[in-house]
Formats: sequence, structure tokens, C-alpha cells
Amino acid sequence: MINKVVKNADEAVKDIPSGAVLMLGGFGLCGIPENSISALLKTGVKNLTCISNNAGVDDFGIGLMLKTHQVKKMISSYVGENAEFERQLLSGELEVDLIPQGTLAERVRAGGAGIPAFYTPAGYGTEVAEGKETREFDGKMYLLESWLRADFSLVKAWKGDTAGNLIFKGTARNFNPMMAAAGKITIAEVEELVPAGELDPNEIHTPGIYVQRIFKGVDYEKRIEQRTVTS
Amino acid sequence: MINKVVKNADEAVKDIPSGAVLMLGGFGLCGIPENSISALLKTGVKNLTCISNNAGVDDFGIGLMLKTHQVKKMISSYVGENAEFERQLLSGELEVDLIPQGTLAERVRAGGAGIPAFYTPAGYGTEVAEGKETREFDGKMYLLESWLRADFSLVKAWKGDTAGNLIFKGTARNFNPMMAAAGKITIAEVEELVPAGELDPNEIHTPGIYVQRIFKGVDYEKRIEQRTVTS
Amino acid sequence: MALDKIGIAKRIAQEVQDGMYINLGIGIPTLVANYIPEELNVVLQSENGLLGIGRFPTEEEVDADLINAGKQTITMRDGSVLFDSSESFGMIRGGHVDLTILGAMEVSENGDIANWKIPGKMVKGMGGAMDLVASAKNIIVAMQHTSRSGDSKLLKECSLPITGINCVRKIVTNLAVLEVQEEGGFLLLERAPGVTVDEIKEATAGKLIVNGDVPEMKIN
Amino acid sequence: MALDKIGIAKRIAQEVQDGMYINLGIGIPTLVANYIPEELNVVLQSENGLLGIGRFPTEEEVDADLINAGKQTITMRDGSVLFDSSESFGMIRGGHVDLTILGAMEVSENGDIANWKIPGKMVKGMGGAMDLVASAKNIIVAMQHTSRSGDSKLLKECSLPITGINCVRKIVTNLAVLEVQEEGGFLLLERAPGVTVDEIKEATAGKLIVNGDVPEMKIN
Repeated sequence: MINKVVKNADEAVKDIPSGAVLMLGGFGLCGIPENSISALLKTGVKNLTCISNNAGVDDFGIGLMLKTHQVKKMISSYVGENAEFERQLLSGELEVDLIPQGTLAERVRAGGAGIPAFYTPAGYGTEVAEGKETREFDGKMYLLESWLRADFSLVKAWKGDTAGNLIFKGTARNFNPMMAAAGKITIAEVEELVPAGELDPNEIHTPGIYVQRIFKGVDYEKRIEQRTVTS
Repeated sequence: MINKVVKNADEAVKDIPSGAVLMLGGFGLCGIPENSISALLKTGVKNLTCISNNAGVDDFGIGLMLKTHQVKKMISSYVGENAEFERQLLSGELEVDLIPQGTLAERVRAGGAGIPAFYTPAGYGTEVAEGKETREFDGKMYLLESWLRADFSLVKAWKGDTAGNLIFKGTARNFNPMMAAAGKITIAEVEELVPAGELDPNEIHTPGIYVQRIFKGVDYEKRIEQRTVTS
Repeated sequence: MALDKIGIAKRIAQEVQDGMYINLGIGIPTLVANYIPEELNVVLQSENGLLGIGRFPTEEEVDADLINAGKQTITMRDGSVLFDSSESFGMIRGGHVDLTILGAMEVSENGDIANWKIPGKMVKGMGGAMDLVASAKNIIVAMQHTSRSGDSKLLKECSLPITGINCVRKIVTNLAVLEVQEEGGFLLLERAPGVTVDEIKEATAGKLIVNGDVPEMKIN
Repeated sequence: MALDKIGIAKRIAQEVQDGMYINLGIGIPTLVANYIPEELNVVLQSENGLLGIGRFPTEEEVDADLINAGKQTITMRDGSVLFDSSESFGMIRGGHVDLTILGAMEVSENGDIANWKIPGKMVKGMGGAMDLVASAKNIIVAMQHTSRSGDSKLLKECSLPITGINCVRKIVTNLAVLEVQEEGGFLLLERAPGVTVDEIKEATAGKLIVNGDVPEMKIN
């Protein structure tokens, strides 16, 4: 099997240039590539376009990259509570493209799967439809939406093997598998890295063909946004 | 959890009417719904449109339904070696719609996922493109293809639970998951049926939401088309 | 007397039928889960990738890798399934979810809904709302009948940027249960206990249709 | 001397580079797997849902649920992955497979390929061939230079219904290795051992481009 292992996050992200288009997996703070984000803070690349369902919080996730002014544009479905984000947006430092979550998921999936465009009903009749082609199928109206692809995709999995095969945990899967497929170079960080052959081929969520680099992440914080418990 | 269990194949297929559009999982004879096909031979429904990657062989799989003249039309990517199939086709008893395999897979996936149409490069410039809209994206030409949906989808899984969740085995997965999602009524037959809660939620290939009926199949033959061995 | 949030949730819970797959939005819709009768087998979908949302976890069970679409920590029920966002919205878009319950800022008499953006205020994004309203077969809106300033939220046309057109089927407010008619208009189905038809008329800016006697809701 | 099928497979195996993901068609292409140098790490894709095709099974290992796209029983290598047909063709269409090797009945000088249908004969279907040729970045055709009746299979234009246009990059036949040029024409890269340029010219109906000395293939 092809070996995709790199030493660590610094090694994995070192050639990401300023101006690159990145995809970052995760929903809220769940399943985000914590190590790759930390490494990008150190390389200091600028003018990044970040495709990610959310933009983190002020002091975690993509929020950290906003603080260091490394992000030029966010493509997201929900940018949540993030004071620095709001400030940069209002001051014009940051561009934002808001996309319905299912359309975002499908556009990324299309990017990985070689489908340049597809029709979806989401957003028809709303401002999301402005400037987009519309069309009726079986009496219902749809919008034409195009694929999204990235120069680099940064994903986070639970287990991975040296061939780049990935297994996610719980709802930390979310956008990660589609983004893995839609990146020209996909960098996967995992909590547990095993030799090829140790994962059951029938239980793998992301085939290694989509992953160019894989490393074992360290010090996962896995911050929780809404800690809700029953007593 | 919602209980989807029905007694057996006869019970599962008894309301499939003549003229119905069916999807049948499988690639070659691998992962085909053997029990549901047997039950359909008994109900004797006619004029079926069968969407299936292949058409079985003379004495197995969909080939059995061809013998009984229950199939009006096949929508497939490869109809292989099947003398009765050829005879019916040449005599005009049977219609056939041949579709590139990836386009077939994606059209079925689109049917389940609510995408009425999408662009694919497969078949551009060939007779498959006749009468279809074409369009250029990033300097490459694509065809517009539409979704496929079925009145009933017949799928075969390895393990399933009472809530309709399915796990496939080996390459017997193939078209089964997409067809499960694209059927108005999806009938799943499984080799092993367990109570909801016994399958790991992270290892399920087809979520039970797509499955309306599930039963434990019997007497699987699992015929092999090309038995190739090393000594 | 007008219903409180729990009353609205309880009334909506009566719309739930055995065997349904349901997506609950944030806010009052989330509360509905607490009032679905035990004997009904239903499955709750979370669009971030889970079918079979369970109760909140105990302190010991808390798992950062298991949250709902509101980013709350949760547990899974027996028979749950995990999947990615593409599969999740395929499920929604493909019409496999039977019932969607969500909040709204405005609903128009032809079923348009506005619930994602207020001009002049910070825009947070539509999340999955546009996909849900454009796709679901059966959409029930849970909301207050009027805004805090007393303006009706049931309008002839939405004044806010809309989330989807022609999609809301039923509305449960603190005052009433209403059904959006094919040809337009809010058909008054039930009144909150003690609330009069006149009070509802007063609070409804869009076309209200009253056919004969309007029964009171039955809330336990 | 013209190559036999094994010779063609051996020559194509030389095109394989370390780290490649490869889809092999039925026939000669399948044989290529046997001649890929051990030291190269490559992964074979089977479009029915497997990355990491292994050797044929022993009698005891035979599993009806594990076949390749040619419907042959197979095994899996360490690090294999199983997936469904939609994911498999997403992988192909998305350009993730580095090399596709397939057979052909005809190739035209602008890279069109015909390999699925002969008018008047029973049509079996294109299977995955149209997806593969429309999607792959790097397509090598393995075929005989001429048909059994002696007609050239390297043509100005295909006479048979085509599978895809403008897609073949390289052709390895029993007589030669040729590269399809952007501007059209078959550039002669190598001759089979002992085969002359004139013999290749003779066997090529489409435009053959010969630049200087053409080396002989090196086949072990």
C-alpha cells in the first residue's frame, strides 16, 4: 500500500501558500482539524479562502485564524457567535459567502465526485437564488449549483491507517468525508494511526485514495460549545 | 425505534403491482435480492421495468424473471451473457435502456437524494449523448442527466436490524445503498437480522430511514459467475 | 389564555404520528421531543449526521464527538445511525424525513417562511433551514403569533428576507393552530384555551379563514 | 517480432509509477497486474467497489461476495477499502484514479476510442467504460495493432460507435508504443523487437508521426 504518513502538522501544512483555497472539516467545533489549524497559525500564510460549515468561536477553531488575519474569505452556512468575525465583516476586511448547509455539503461532494453542477430546491425564491439559473422538474422549481473544490482540504478523523483510510467517530464525521474527496491535496489528522491492514475494509468511511498526507494529531482539546447534561 | 420487519419475501413483495418500476441491487450475481426475486416469480406480476446494473444469467437472478416474461424493460449498464435476454430483445418483447455504469449509479443516487438532474462527462460525444443537453464547465463538456426513482427497490444486505439499518459485505454493496434510498418502498433482505441497537451506528452503510420492509432471507445460493482461484 | 412555549411544544407533539422520522429545529421545536407520547415509535434526525437522537448525556457520558445540530451534547438511542452531511441532506432533500418542525420570524398566507435574516442585523447564515423548508413534505412552524412589539407574524407577504416559498403547512402559535391553504390564507383550526376568534383575528395580519365553530386546543 | 498479449502487458507495466491508483479493464489490461514491479506501491481499483485488489483466492478463500469488475473471485490486500458504486464512480469521475488501462476495438488519431458496440451484433452494454474514458487523466489502450482480418485499428476516425472522444493518451499494441498528439496523429515512440517502422506504417491507417530514430521496446 501507498504510504501517506507525514511526521506532524507542521510538515503536513508547510507548503500551503498564501491565497490558497482551503476546506476545513467540522460542524461547529466538532470534528475540526485542530492540529492543522494550529500549524497554519505558525506558518502565517495570508489571504486564505476557507470553506467550512462554521467559522469557529473567538478563541478556537477557525476563529484563531481570523484573529491573526489569515482569512480573506469564508464560505459557510452558519457563522455563529464570533465577535472578531463580526468586526472584520463589518469593517470589510473579511468577505463571507453564505450557502445553505445541504447545498454546501452537496457542492463539496460534487467537487470530489467530478460533477460540475447539479440542481437543488434549496434557496429557490430567496436571495440565494439571485443570479442563478432556475428550472422546473416534475412541477417543482430548482436552482443550478456548481461544485466546490479546494487546493488543500484539512480533515480530522478518529482512526486512520498509513494508506490514508479514515474512520470518523460520532457526529464528528459531518463534512470531513466530502472535503477529503474535494481537495487537490488532502491532509488528514487522526487520533489513532495504525498500519494499513488493521482497519476493517468494510468499516472505512473515507478511502485512502482521497488522502495525500496523514499524521497522528496531538493534544486534542475537543471543545464543547453547548455542554448539556441530564442529572 | 420503528419496526420494519415483515415475515418473509412473499409478505414483502405481495403488493408490487404489474407495471411497477423496480430497482434491484447487485453487480453481476453479487449482492442480488435472491429471495425477493423468487417471491416475484410466484406472484406473477407482469410488465415490470427493472433498473439493475445487470440482467442476471439465464437461470439465475433477473434472468429467471425474463424467462417468465415478467419484465417489459431493463435499464442497465451491461446485460452480459443471457440467451433468453437476447432472444426477447431481438423479437421486440423486451426493451433495453443502456446507461454508463457511473451515470446509472449517480442517477440512482440523485433519485434518493432529491437531485433532479446533474452534469456528467460520461458519454459526451457518443450515442449516449443523443438528445441530451450538453454544457461546458472549465473547458470540458458534460451531459445533463436526470434522477432515477423506483416504486419498489429490492436490496440485499449482509446484516440488518429491525429498524431497517443495513450493513453490506465485500463488493456485494455495489448499487444496493443508492437503490435503497431511491425506492418509494424499499424491501431489504438480509442474511442476519438483529434487534435495533446491536449494530454499531458508526458501521451502518444504509440508514433505516430508507428501508420500509426488512426480512431475513433464506437459502442463499450466491452463485459465482467466474470462479477464479490460485493453486 | 395564550400558550407558553411548553404549551406550543405540547400541541405540536400531538401532530406526531407513529413511525415518523422528524427533524426538530432549535428553540421551541427542540422542546417538542419531551412531549411525544412514549408509545409512539419515532426517530429524530439531526442534520449534522445522526438518526436517533437520545436524551442529554450524564456528566460521565458527555462526548464532544456527539452533538446535535444545535451543538448540544447528546446521546444515541438503540438503532441509531451516523452519517456524513451529504447523506444527511440527501435524506432531507430526497423527502425521507416525514416531518420538520421549525421556528419562524414570519409566515405569509401562501406559506412562505422567513427565519434566517434581519436586515441591518449581523447575518449568521441560514444553516440547514433553506434545505429543510425546500425539501420537507410536512412543515410545521412553531412561533409566537405576534412579535414583542405586538406586530403580527402571520402576514399577507413576508417583510423579511425569506427562507423558502410556499412550504409551510401548519402553524402552531401561542394563540392558535392554523393551516396554510393551497389557494392562500390561514385556516383557523383551533384556538388556545380561552382565546377568542376575535383576538386571533386581531393578531393576524394575513388573510384568516374562519369556518364555523373553532374548537379549543386540548393540551394536557 | 510482434508481441504476444503477455508482451503487451509487460510493456504497459513499465508505465506504472510508484504511488499510482490504477483501474484495469478486462482482457490484456488485467494481465498487467502480474508484471508491475514488486517494489512499486500501487493500488488497483475495481469499479464495483474496491480499492486494493489482491491475488485470486485459494479454494478455501473463495467468497461469492468478493468479486472484481470482471466478476472474478478475488481477495483484498492490506489497506483495502470497500465502497458502493456511487462512491466508486465519484472516485473515477473526480479524477482520483491516476491511470486507466483498457482494451479497444479502434482508436482514432485524435484519441477517440471505440470499444463497446459492433453494429449488427448483440449489444451487451458499455458497463463502466464510458465513465472511465470520460474521466481518467491518463488512459492507456492495450490492443492488437490490426484486426483478425488485417485491418488497422489505429484510424483517422473510428468507424464503430465510440465510447469516448479525445481521451486516449497512449497505445501499446503488439507492434508499437504510440502517443496520441494534442493536434492529432499517432507519434511512434517505440517499436516491438524486430518490427520495422515500415511494418508499423503499413499497419496504421491513421496519421503516423515518426521523428528520427525509433527505439525498440525493452521487454524482459
